[in-house]
Amino acid sequence: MMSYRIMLLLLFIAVLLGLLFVCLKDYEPAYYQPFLPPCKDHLLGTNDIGYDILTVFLLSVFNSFVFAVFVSFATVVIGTLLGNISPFLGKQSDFLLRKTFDIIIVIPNILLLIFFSSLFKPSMFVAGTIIVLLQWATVSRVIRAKAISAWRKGYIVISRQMGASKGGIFFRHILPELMPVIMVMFVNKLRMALFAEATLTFLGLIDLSSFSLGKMIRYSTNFYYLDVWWNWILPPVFALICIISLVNFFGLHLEKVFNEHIRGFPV
Amino acid sequence: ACAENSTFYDKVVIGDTKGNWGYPNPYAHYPRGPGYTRMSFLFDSLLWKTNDGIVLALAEKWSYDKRGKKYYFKINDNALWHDGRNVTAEDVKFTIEYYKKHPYGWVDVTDVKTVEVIGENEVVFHMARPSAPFIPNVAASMPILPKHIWEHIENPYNNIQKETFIGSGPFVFESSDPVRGFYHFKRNRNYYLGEVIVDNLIFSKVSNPLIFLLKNRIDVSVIQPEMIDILKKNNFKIINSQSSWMKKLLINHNEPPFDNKLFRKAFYLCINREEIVRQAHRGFAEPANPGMLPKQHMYYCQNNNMLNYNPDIAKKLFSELGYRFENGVMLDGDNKRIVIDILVSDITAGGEIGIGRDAEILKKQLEKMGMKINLLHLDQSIIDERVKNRKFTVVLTGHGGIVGDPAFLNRLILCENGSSVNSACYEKNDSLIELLREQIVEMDSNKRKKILCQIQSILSEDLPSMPLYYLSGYAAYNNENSPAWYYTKGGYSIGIPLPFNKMACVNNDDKE
Amino acid sequence: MMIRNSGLPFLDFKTYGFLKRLLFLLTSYFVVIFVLISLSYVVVANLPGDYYISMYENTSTGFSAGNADIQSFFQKEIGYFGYLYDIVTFNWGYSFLYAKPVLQIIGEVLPRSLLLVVSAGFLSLVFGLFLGIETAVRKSHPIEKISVFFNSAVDGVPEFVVGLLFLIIFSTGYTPPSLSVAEDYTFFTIAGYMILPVVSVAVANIPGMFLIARNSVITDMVHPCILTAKGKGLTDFYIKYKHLLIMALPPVLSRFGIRFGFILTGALVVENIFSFPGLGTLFFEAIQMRDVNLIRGIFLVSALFIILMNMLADTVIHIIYPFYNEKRDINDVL
Amino acid sequence: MKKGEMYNNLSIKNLTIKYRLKAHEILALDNINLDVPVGKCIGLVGESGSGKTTIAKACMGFVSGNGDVNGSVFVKDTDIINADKNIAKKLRGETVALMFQKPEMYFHPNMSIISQLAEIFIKRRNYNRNDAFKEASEKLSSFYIDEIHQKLYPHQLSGGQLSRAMLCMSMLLEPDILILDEPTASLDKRHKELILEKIQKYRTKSTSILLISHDLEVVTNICDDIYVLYFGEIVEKLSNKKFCERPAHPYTFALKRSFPFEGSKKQLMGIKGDVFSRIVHRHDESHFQHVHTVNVEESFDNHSHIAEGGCLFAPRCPQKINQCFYEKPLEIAHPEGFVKCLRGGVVKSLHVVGVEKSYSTDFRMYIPRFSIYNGELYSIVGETGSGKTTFAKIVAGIIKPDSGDIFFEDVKAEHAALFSKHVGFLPQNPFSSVNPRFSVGEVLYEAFELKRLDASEDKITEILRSVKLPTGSEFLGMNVMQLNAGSLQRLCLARALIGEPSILVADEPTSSLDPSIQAKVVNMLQTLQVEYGLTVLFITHNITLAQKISDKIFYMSSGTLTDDYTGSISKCI
Ligand SMILES: Nc1ncnc2c1ncn2[C@@H]1O[C@H](COP(=O)(O)OP(=O)(O)OP(=O)(O)O)[C@@H](O)[C@H]1O
Ligand SMILES: Nc1ncnc2c1ncn2[C@@H]1O[C@H](COP(=O)(O)OP(=O)(O)OP(=O)(O)O)[C@@H](O)[C@H]1O
Ligand SMILES: [Mg+2]
Ligand SMILES: [Mg+2]
Repeated sequence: MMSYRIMLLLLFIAVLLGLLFVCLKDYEPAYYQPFLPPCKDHLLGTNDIGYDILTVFLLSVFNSFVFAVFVSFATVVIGTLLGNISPFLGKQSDFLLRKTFDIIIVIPNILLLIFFSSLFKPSMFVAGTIIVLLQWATVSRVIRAKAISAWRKGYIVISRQMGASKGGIFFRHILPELMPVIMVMFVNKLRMALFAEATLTFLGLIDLSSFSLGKMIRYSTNFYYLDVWWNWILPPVFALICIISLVNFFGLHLEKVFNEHIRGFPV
Repeated sequence: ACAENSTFYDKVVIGDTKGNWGYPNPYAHYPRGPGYTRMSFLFDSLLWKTNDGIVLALAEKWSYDKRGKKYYFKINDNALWHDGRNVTAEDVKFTIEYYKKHPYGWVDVTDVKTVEVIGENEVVFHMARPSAPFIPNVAASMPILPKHIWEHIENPYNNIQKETFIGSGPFVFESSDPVRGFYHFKRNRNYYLGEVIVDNLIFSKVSNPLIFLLKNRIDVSVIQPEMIDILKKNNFKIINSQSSWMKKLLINHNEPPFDNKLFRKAFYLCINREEIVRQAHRGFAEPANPGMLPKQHMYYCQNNNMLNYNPDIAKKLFSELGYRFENGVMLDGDNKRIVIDILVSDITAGGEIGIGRDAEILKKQLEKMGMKINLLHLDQSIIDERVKNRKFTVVLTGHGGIVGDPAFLNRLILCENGSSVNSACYEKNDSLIELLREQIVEMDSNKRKKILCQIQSILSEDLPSMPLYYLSGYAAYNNENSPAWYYTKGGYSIGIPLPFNKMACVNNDDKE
Repeated sequence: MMIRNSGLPFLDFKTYGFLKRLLFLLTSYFVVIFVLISLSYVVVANLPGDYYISMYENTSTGFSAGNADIQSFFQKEIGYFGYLYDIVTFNWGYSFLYAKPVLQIIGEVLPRSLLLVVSAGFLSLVFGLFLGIETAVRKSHPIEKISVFFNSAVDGVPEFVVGLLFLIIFSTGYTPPSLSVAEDYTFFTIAGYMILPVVSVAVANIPGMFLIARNSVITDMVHPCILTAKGKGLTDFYIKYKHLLIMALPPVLSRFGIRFGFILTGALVVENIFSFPGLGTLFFEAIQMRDVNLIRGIFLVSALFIILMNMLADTVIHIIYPFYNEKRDINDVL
Repeated sequence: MKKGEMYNNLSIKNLTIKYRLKAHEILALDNINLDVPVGKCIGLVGESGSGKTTIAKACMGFVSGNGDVNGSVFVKDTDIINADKNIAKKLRGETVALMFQKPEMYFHPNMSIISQLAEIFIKRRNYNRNDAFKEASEKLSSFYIDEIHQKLYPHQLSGGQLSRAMLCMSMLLEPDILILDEPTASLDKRHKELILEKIQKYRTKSTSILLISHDLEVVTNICDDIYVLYFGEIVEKLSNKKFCERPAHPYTFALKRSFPFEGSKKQLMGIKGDVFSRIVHRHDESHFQHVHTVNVEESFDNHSHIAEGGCLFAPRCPQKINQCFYEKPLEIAHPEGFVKCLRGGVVKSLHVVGVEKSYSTDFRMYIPRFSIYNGELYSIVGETGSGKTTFAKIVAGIIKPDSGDIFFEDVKAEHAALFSKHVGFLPQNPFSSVNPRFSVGEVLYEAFELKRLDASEDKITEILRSVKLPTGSEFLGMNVMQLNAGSLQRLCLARALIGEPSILVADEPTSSLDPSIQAKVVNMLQTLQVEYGLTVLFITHNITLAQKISDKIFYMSSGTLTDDYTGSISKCI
């Protein structure tokens, strides 16, 4: 858990620095001579277009992280809403909804994204929206299953028997019960969004005009043959791995906290 | 007979990052340089282009009348199809007729009226009109088809039966798997032009040519300029082409404000081509001439009107046009900010997707002037379609084919049948149209050069499209394991800037 | 109910229930497939550009545009119902790009992709389950801690990153082979070429499966029935790989079904890195060149494949435990 | 093993199990010693949470992952707790088998019932699949589970079916030691009998059974010896006979009283107070670790401590004395077992020997022997004029008997003060037993004064509250005649309870009251009996009422007292 804290701190610092850059400096970094090796002025050297890699890196971390938070938040909100709707609307709509999950889940996301991006290279925002549209179903599916098993619990049956309204039960009992799952889903989707952004940008499926880790990796790997591994290719790769691990550990931590009182002791 | 002193290569592997270029017959290859190249190893044309200029191929002798109305070719008696039959004049006649019936994307035979067979191995082409580019673009490009095979083929498109790969070229088709980017050709033992010194020629898809070259998995490949040093250190031979590929801004001339010549000029002056070359290509490119033709081109004319980056003049011009600059924001007469949408395609040399830094820099340069630039990255096909339907303001795009016969200027400027999708469709300057029509039928190369000089200066004045930079190709090959590949001056066929000229594999010393 | 009592005396009602649920599942899959077919039609029909433009127009060759002959050859539109009919009759059209029927070309490429996806998928499933069970029962053993830490750290790291790291590692010594250079297919050449892509995809997916499996096993491990099993005097191995497994498997499998789409996605990307001539490479090309039939074909095949995997997972779940989905039914809640 | 001692199939020695929790530990078992001899059926009873299941599991060698175990459990001379894992594995199922308490949880949810049985044959007996299933099917059928249900999954079976299947499973390999944890909990009467028969039959010369049940009827039906578990400690071991007749320990006694034996019509009353668990913890770092109990109402932060070494049952015990809180009771052995009680078991609140009283009207009453144990409620019914009130008055010390002795808690009552200390008297007619000029307060003050106690406000409030009367000064100032009959009787009750007498003698306290008030007063009596351990001698004509509330009913007939009135009640009352 120690390493987890340290990583959390690092991410925090990186995002903060990114924010600082966004606020203070011109959003677009200045041009220097391309492919400068690391030196005093450019701690990580410069890239093919002459940007300071450190600046680009911090901006990328910031952008990717913000993107991931946006996507995961939207996914979880939509997923939670739709995942909870069936107990209110009835059997037919539940059936429809479940079929919708099934369909969305089996659609090969990447293929559809390739379709979309062949119509237009989507900006990060649009790509995020598409990801949300393709991903809410998995959240909904889990949330729905949990919600339904929550609705079956004894105390809710009794509440209903005592005449509580569905809405009231939802806010008093179901939502708090789902909260841990929602949090865990949020963390999962955060990771998924980071993953998706990096992968899609790497494939060149997202508009490359804003900074992101995927873009950095994509550009840098074009120059794999140069001596840029250590200062250009690996920083974003490791940053990505670190952020994802961090998110995982955070999720693990959450799960542990939430599950402690639920889980029994091993026999 | 001289095979002893020339080296013989058992297997030469040509690496390629894209891989699939279609099947190697005229109707199934991709109508791009590498596709044509693969086909060209199997199919010979009447003539061919090497660094010695136009050389003989299937034609043993050729001549034409000065007015450009008639061409005479004598077919090489020794020329055989891969299946052992003789190549005859009938085949040539058949080929032209077949291409007329089923147009072949690479070669435009509409200028040929008829083909007359005058002897067993002699043909005369009767032209509908004189055509300056006939020799390089048709005679030295057109793969001759074996009549006995193709006459039975109703629909040539997508026909990939094994016999459609039978040609008369230095190599015989063995197998191909475009999905894997894999093509395997075998030596033609009975090649009429001399000994083929490569036994197995293989085109193969590789993810990173550098590593594969260094590991000797492939013997030759097109490379990125930065790889040169590493490869040189490892005793690879590096070759490069002249500027052969152009990135440019395509303008919609129907759309204000770009319908105004002065505006275009001012706009062009805002663009620092040097910086684009320096930052986006690290110097491995050449700033383009507003007259379109690169310096090395045979018909290039020195031009003083280079329209180099000059924001001050640009500002002055803009002010004359009624634009104002306030706090670094460029406003038009109605006090509205100038907003320009640029469609961006990341296409780069060889039709591949590049890294696409140009747009980034361009945007920055233009925004420095106070315009607002919206970049719209789009798939190439969509850009093509939008350009075709003239649904754009400015497009950042590029194309090759600028080393060949300057006939391409017509396709890139005029808007008529046969124009490229990259055409500027600029038909507002009648004298330009006139000159273009003239240059293409002018058979005298000195006179033609004069016309082209005029054309180039008009182009730098009118700026129908805005050339940004030229790219050159680089390739590396293993000196020991592969023949000496070379970039053909002016490109082979219609100007393909690739090092894979099939004549590099033919030892034609013993012909003399 | 009627059938159970009268119509089909040869079916005992457990089998009957099983068949009924299976039938339901199949019909719902049928609906899914139908929607996907329609989707593929609509999306592809609205793709801007077409094969003719991509192939012949953006060239500097001066090909006469507007040649009705070629255009009409390449721009056949069959309409929605024609399309449906063709799909159902397995006449999936013709790939202009590869000059072969779509099904044939997919048939050539699919085995390679399948080998990649399925072997990576099953590797991750089996490894994940095995590791999950073994570590879950060894709570607070150092191995457990290390594997949980490591797997949590790398879970969700994109395949392409794993692939890239492999490339770095191996480009110094052993060259990542490209399947294209091979002239022949033998078991060893294929295995040699497959190994890095497969390992990349598998490595990227094992942690996820591991964590899911472990989570599931940990919850199930405290289920009282495990105590019963011990009380019967059964061996640890049997308890782990029968009782624990069949309890942990249904949720794990249903997650696997969902994840399979991701594995496929990852495989496409890895194909890209390793120049692996699989469905992904084919699809990119098809999209770029607007080879409409091939696009549809690949889309449908991958979707069908995902469906098939889901179906397989569901069926296995049904066989293991016929009432898995029943417990998630909404009927009691309404 | 000494000669002559019976061979024990199962023998628990000094077993202590603690469950570790986050902040504290739960002491589930504290130094348990328990033997299950060959051929015997041993019962284990105790309240919920007393640790029965923990013992049962420990006998299989199972201790929860968070449990710390000390001591040993010998299964046929092998210490299954400390033995090698493989040896323990061999013993399970084959030598010792456990029927788990909640079958619906302990079956594998994803396997059909029959396959869960058959796999035992396959894995332990190397049967082939078909034989195993056939055999399992036969066995299940013999436990009244038909073939259709055998193939179902646990969630499709009813509780009773599952518990039968679980029982069948535990008997499958015919282990020598069978531990049954609530085997009959969810069975109907018919199946219960059938199953009990099966269990009875299972017990042979070589096998022995440890039966855990809340169903005392079942325990008394089939067990030879019974252990009583309280809070992880065995407080009493006794034979079946003694259990039926008169258990010694107040806990056993109370437990028994709480159980609805067949034929009993008495209203059920639980044991006073509640247990939650026995926890070991320290409040902060500076504190010593200590053991104490926590009640349901109490939180872990706010709980009552019992002094180290006191009797665990003391806080709930009706007959506790100060000593109980600090002295650990030792085993007091008797031929049929032992009891752990400082007072040697339930004390006799009242013991009457040879009391004789004659009136000039030819009425003669002679009671050779009569005793009431602490906390019991006895009723005396009988014809009018048979001498009930006389007896009551003698006990209350109002009338002096001609001869004979009266003992209160084994102390001979020689002077009046002892009577008034030990006995509260509730007369028949409330109206005539209070001074009509008195106010409520005055009635109570008088009683306090008489008993030589300080009548503080608190005490009066408390006493009024215990009989559920208002406590305001308004009420205290009310004239007693303004009260209704029920309130007045309760006031009388309160008056009788002043000074905490151990026996309440109630002479037809309800006869002059309407049914509703009568019910309330009677309920109150019972509550007091449970809460304060009040021993009650209840005199009434209403036999139905007596049956509802009494532990025992005596019949008075012309001066003689017989207890055979209860002939129709089951043998164990
Ligand atoms: N794993 C555990 N962790 C913590 N406390 C436990 C655990 N198992 C049992 N306990 C506690 O130990 C005590 C004894 O439990 P046990 O299950 O043996 O009771 P029991 O006598 O069988 O009760 P019942 O009659 O209700 O079955 C209880 O206070 C219970 O809360
Ligand atoms: N989910 C189910 N699926 C199929 N059969 C079921 C299901 N639940 C119960 N049954 C069957 O229905 C019958 C009645 O079950 P139920 O649980 O109502 O019995 P019960 O009267 O409560 O019995 P018990 O006293 O044993 O608890 C049983 O035969 C049982 O096998
Ligand atoms: Mg229990
Ligand atoms: Mg029931």
